[in-house]
Amino acid sequence: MPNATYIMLIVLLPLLSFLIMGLFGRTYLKNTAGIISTCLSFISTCLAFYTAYGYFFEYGKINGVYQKLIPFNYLWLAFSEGLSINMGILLDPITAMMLVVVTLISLMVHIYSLGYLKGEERFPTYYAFLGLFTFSMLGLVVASNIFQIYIFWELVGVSSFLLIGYYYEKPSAVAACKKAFIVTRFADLGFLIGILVLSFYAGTLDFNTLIQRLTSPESNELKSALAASFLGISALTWGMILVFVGGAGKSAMFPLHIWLPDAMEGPTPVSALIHAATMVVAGVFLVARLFPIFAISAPDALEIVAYVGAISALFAAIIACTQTDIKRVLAFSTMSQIGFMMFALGVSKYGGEEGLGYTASMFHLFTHALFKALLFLGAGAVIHFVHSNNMKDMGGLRKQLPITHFTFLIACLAISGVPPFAGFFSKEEILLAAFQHNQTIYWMALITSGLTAFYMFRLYFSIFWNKSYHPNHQDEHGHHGEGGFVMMMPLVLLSVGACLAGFIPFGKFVSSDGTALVSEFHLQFSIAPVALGLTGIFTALFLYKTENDKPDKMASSLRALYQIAYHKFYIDEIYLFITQKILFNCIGKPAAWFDKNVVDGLVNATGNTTQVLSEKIKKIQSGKVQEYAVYFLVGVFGLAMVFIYMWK
Amino acid sequence: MNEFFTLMKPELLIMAILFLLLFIKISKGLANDKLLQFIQVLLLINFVAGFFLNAEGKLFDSMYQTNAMIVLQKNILNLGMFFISLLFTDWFRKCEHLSEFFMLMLSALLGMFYMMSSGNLLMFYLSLELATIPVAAMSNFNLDKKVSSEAAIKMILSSAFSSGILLFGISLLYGATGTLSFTEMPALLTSSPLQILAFVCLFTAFAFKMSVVPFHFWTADVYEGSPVVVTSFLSVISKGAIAFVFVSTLFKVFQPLHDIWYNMIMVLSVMTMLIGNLFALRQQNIKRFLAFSSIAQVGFILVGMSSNSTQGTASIIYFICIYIFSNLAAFGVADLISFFTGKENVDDYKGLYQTNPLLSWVLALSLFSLAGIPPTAGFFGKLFLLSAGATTGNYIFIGIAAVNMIISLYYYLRIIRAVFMDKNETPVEKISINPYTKIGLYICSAGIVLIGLLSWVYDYIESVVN
Amino acid sequence: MNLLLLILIPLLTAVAVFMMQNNNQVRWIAFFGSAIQLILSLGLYVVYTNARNHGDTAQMLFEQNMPLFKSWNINLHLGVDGISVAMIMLTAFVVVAGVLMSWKMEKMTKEFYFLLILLSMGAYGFFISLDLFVLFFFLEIAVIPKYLLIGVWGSGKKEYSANKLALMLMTGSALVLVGMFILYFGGGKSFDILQLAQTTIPTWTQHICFPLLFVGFGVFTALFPFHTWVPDGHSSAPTAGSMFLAGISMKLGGYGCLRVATYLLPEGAKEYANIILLLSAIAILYGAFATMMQKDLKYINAYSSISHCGFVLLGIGMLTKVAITGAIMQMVSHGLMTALFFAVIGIIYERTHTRQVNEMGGLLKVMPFTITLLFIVGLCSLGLPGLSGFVAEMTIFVGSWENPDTFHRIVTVAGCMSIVVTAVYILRAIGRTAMGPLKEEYNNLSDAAWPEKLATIILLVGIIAIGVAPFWLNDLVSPGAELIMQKIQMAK
Amino acid sequence: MEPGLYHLLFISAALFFIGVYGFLTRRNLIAMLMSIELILNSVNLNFIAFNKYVWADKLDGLFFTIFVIAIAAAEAAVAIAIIINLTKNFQSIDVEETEEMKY
Repeated sequence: MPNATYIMLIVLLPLLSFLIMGLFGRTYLKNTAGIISTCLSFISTCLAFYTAYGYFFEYGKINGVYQKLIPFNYLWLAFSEGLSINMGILLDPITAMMLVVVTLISLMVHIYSLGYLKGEERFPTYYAFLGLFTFSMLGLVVASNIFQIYIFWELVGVSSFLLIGYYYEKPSAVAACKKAFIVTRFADLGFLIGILVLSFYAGTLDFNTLIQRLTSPESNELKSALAASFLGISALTWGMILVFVGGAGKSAMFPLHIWLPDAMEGPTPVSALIHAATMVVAGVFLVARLFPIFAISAPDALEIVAYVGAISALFAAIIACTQTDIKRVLAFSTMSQIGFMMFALGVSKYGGEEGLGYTASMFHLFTHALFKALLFLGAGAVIHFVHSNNMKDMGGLRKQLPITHFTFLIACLAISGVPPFAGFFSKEEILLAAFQHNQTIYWMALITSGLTAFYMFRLYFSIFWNKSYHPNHQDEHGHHGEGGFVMMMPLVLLSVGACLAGFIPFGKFVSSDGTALVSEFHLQFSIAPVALGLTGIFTALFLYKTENDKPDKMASSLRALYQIAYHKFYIDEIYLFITQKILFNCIGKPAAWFDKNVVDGLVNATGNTTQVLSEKIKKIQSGKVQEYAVYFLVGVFGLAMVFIYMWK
Repeated sequence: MNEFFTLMKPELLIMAILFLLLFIKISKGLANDKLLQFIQVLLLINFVAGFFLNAEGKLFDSMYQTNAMIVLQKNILNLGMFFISLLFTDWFRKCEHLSEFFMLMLSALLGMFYMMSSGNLLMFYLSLELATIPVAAMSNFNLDKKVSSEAAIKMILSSAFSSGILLFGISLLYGATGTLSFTEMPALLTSSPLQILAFVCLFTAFAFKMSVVPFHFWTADVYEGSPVVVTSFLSVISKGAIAFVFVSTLFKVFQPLHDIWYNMIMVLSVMTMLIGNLFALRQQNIKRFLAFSSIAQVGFILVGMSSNSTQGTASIIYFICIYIFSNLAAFGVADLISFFTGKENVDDYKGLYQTNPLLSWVLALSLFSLAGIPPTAGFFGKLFLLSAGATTGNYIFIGIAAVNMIISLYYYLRIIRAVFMDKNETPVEKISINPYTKIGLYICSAGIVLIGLLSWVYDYIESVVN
Repeated sequence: MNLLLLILIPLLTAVAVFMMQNNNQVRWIAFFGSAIQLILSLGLYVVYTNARNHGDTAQMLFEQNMPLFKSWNINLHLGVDGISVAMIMLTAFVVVAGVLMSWKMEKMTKEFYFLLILLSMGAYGFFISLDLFVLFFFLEIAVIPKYLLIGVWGSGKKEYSANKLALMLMTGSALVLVGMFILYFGGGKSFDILQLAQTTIPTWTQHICFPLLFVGFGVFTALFPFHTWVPDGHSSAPTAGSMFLAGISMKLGGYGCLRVATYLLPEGAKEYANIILLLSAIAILYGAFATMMQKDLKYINAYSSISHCGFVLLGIGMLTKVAITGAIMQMVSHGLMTALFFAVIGIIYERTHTRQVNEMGGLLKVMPFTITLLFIVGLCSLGLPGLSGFVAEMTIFVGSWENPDTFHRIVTVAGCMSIVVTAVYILRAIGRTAMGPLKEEYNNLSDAAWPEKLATIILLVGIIAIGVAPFWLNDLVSPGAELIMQKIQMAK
Repeated sequence: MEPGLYHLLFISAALFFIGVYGFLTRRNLIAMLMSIELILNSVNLNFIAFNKYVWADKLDGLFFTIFVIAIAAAEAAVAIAIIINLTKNFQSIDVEETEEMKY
């Protein structure tokens, strides 16, 4: 059996790091913060590896099926008989995999940041936030309860917010962190309502029970969930779609992706950790977690997942070709790759060979985490060196940054799907799954993978080749080389991962139903994507290897398309219009006006009316004693008349 | 003969004091200081003596009657008198004709006592006049002030007019029933038109004395013009006495006409509260302000009166008792300020707290009590009145009363605001309060806080009424 | 445990404060008094849970019944159940924090603390009394000190705000008064809540009484459209005043709506539940949208209080056990949160002398402690897990969703939507205040002083205690909610 | 024709209203006082008439009349004293002089 304490320690050590840094960091641990946090992270990583090893090779498998184990479960908040939020640990293949990924990347980022952020004033705070993020992300992956996932989902969101806003004095960073938070929050609204819908019909929030109740065809819960419908779609499908909305928001799927490029305002290691490797795949993880329900009971919802994924993948790839900020290129690439994972899930079925897409998606998630983190950290090294995010300020850096250059190249090859790097294997499986189940998506994916290779190498060549590097103007002092051991070690480690991860027989460990899935390698099938990838690479080589005006010419010849893509299809503007014009001007302002003038006005009017009335009637107190007598008489006779004649 | 002394003890005590004062006056006279101390002691003795040797019974062929409740009421008024003698020490010391003033005041009180004990309309009329006419003379006591004379003339003319109407009513009632005795009356009442007319005339006389709208017009002018002592005497002692009589007369003598007077009281109560409040909203002169506020208070008393139950009676007595404390405290403060600085406007009270914290707190307490804000006793008083009124099930009526409580709160808060919040370049200067007044203010404040919280006070009153 | 202590200690503290001559003595006495009260209330929690764990199943514990006004059948009937214990703890936390936050109050210190403590006495009394009359007594005690606190120590258009607050709250209590009388005469001449709960109150009485009581208490809880005292009142009040106002007084209303209106008049509650839901949904969204347009930090928090208190009423109106539990938790949570928010605003205002978010910026740099708290409280307000707001709101949502019909669904979704709007305005406010470039003139601002730190940490402890471990609060209040629900289910 | 109850009542009613009219219209304070005397006298007439024609066996009415006369005198005495003070200070006995306090 798994050791619950160890798993809890995996989760809680980063929290400990957060608490120590948050409470004492600023005053007592100014210099040692990074080391302490890194150590804690290291322990956590070791435990994660230990746990994953134990799960996959020792106790996880019973009768050839990987079990969903619950080594720990604590009643956190009981709503009613069935409904309760439990804080628990659910250990299954994807959890084990994610534990490794998250702790590993987190450790890398911890180490890398020691160099990258050296000398920062808020160094401990940074590590505190990293700890918080790691804690929340780990909590998310071990969640045994859909509400638990939601809780950590939100925590992940807030740590992302804090880290994006790390450079809080930069207005753009402030705007970006707010945007990230609000957009994902909006998506979480869907998630929340989805949870409510599911919990209402299933009568539980526990994953295992939930999945069991909503997938077995004879269960009453499933029947009622399918019977109830809204706008012609069953309640269950609604629920799953809404949950997916949450996932799409966090994973930056179209059209909720707008926060991701802006999120690059955060420190680059953070982008590597959160906005490339871990947090943004939370959506994929969520869909995978609920995959049986999607696949068995709500195929319509799964189809939506597939199309959203595919569209996002293509859409992001097109935009990525035009961006000039390296981190933004990487951000769109991330979005595109997550699109891959999404639609891989979307085209998958449950169980056996049919579940290839599921395995492929998780596989890609795994490999992507490695090479995308590598890319970001490499980009970080570059940015650290040139103090700019813009490709135009770079070029010819291969001499100055040899290790970075080499690892970056590996990562680019991996993401482009060139064999035998990691990306090749996972992408291959995804394409195969798509090919088997949905041709439309397959073709979209194929184009995307070609574009991926192109824009990645556009990036690569622009940074490391193209023009020769001129150490520019003022920051002569900035020539501190590649950033030393702490920054290079993660790059090297990750590049090793990016090279070798593809050879892991992933299907043996992770599959939709827990049984081993042996994926065959189809040579004839992989010709097309690899060829496309190579075409992309060579196009980039042709265009960007040396400094020339070919790219500009191409841009001008495809002017309209280029402009649209460059402006990210104007999605941001649409959002801006909706929020600024509609939300603020059409709802917010009228509400505030209404409150100030109508509601408050009524209250004041009551007061004023009384005052005015009081002023109006003051004349009757005329000060004339004879008039008083008149009123007196009127009173007497009035009363007499009324009571003698009327009020009997 | 023994019975005579025990039953009529309160009146006899007052008369004794009266004669003592007369004797002192005609013999040699005393300096104001000494005289005042003497009077204060006498009034204290008078109040304390009220608790001993009481009896129930009737005298003079039921012309005079007394029981525990009436004794209690008289004691409450005695207490009020004692407070007046304490609180207005400064004014009294300066008063040129102190003993005359007290003689007038005490004879008015004597009239009220007889009024409370009267068992016959003739007796009632006589005592009513005895309770009214001296007050008119007292109103004129600021002899050199025109407003004082104006107040007095308004008072005497209005009350004479009202007693004319009263007498007219009594005569009709006599014609219709053939009796003037309270004990014989109820059996003879049949609510024929003549009796209703007669009753209305009688009713309005009470209403006039209690300043119920629309018979209230004299109140504000008289209160404003008279010396503060007279105003407080009028608004507290006189109003209390007439309320006591009104309740027992309505509940006992005119019980057969309950349907009629219930409706009358309801209508008049609503009008009284509304008009009183609406007028009070705008007042600048603190005395006039208190006059209108006391009119509004009368509206609440009427709510309690509409209950037609012993609980109603008890809550009215309770309320009046509290009202004496709170209103006298307010008038005491107003008098101090007006006596030392001549300022009577609400605006002059701005920034009072900066210079006179004690006065401010006392004023605030009394105003909160008048507004019915806990933990002051006024809260309980008002709530029991409303509660008694609610026994009839007329909740709309109670609702209107509740709304009026809010309006009244608004103007009480206006004073509070002036005292505590508003800034003033030239606030009222620091007033040195003489010990007697101080004691009076302290007692009043303590009463305001404690009467409500010490629930046995109400229970005692209730037990006496039963 | 003798519940009278809960009233007597503040009373004695208030008297002692009034007797003191020196400002320093005043502060310390007020602090000690409120600290003792805090310890007492925590002790109450321990004793209470202990008694429950030992199988004491009485509806109310530590009951005390002393006749007060015999002929009216008014008794000083005290007793607590889980709901009251929770509210008492809330009060104790906020009071201590409020006392500490006013440490630097130099203007009429004695009077200030006197009123503050008096106010807290009203709240304590309100929460422990089981007699409607006594309850009403304490309810009103808690109003007038606020008027003075705002009017004398406030800022801005304080007189207007104070007046509005006092009059609107008094209007509310006048409605309560009338409702109370109808209940009294309709329910066998008793003000006793437990007795009234036993008697069958005629349907028509319930139908008349319920709106009176609910709206009456609702005014305190910023029931739409009777909420306009909230923004003005809160923004004009001194820091401790705002903390009390939002943290405690608004909860008086919620508690009254629940304990008096809903519990005693279940038929009425059922009759009007939909209207309540509609109004509270409007309050939630409308409050949130109105908040978006505010520029003054206090106004932001005040309007957001309208929105958050809408959740309380929403939870009550849903008439399910979970939702009612959530409503109570929301009361506690919002009480702590908003008090902390006002405390933080107070700290900032004291240093920058402005509350306009546009005039600030980058304050994180100079006041890290305070602004960190601002972040935490803002995140709590927008319902971040791990802080109290999340737990309460989620409980309400889950409870609300138990009603299967479309109307309830729409209302619930409307309520849920506010979490996005909340995020928008909170982040706007925080972004403008804490982040961005720091202005020249704020370069030398100091961070919070020790009393302020202590105050905020006390509140923060409460927030986190609920957020991280909500089960204890849930266990505490849900039996009470259960009882209320039983009444509702029994009603036609 | 022997004058009966109704004749007397009619006269007294007339007297009453004359008195009221006088009170309401006279500008002279003394005249107003006199009007009040008229009212009181009408009441006296009432009492006597009732006593004689309706309740001849009881003497209450007659006694009442005597007391009313006495009280009226007392009232007039105080009223005139006040008026004298007013005249002394302000040289006027016009009721319109007493309209300072209002509203």
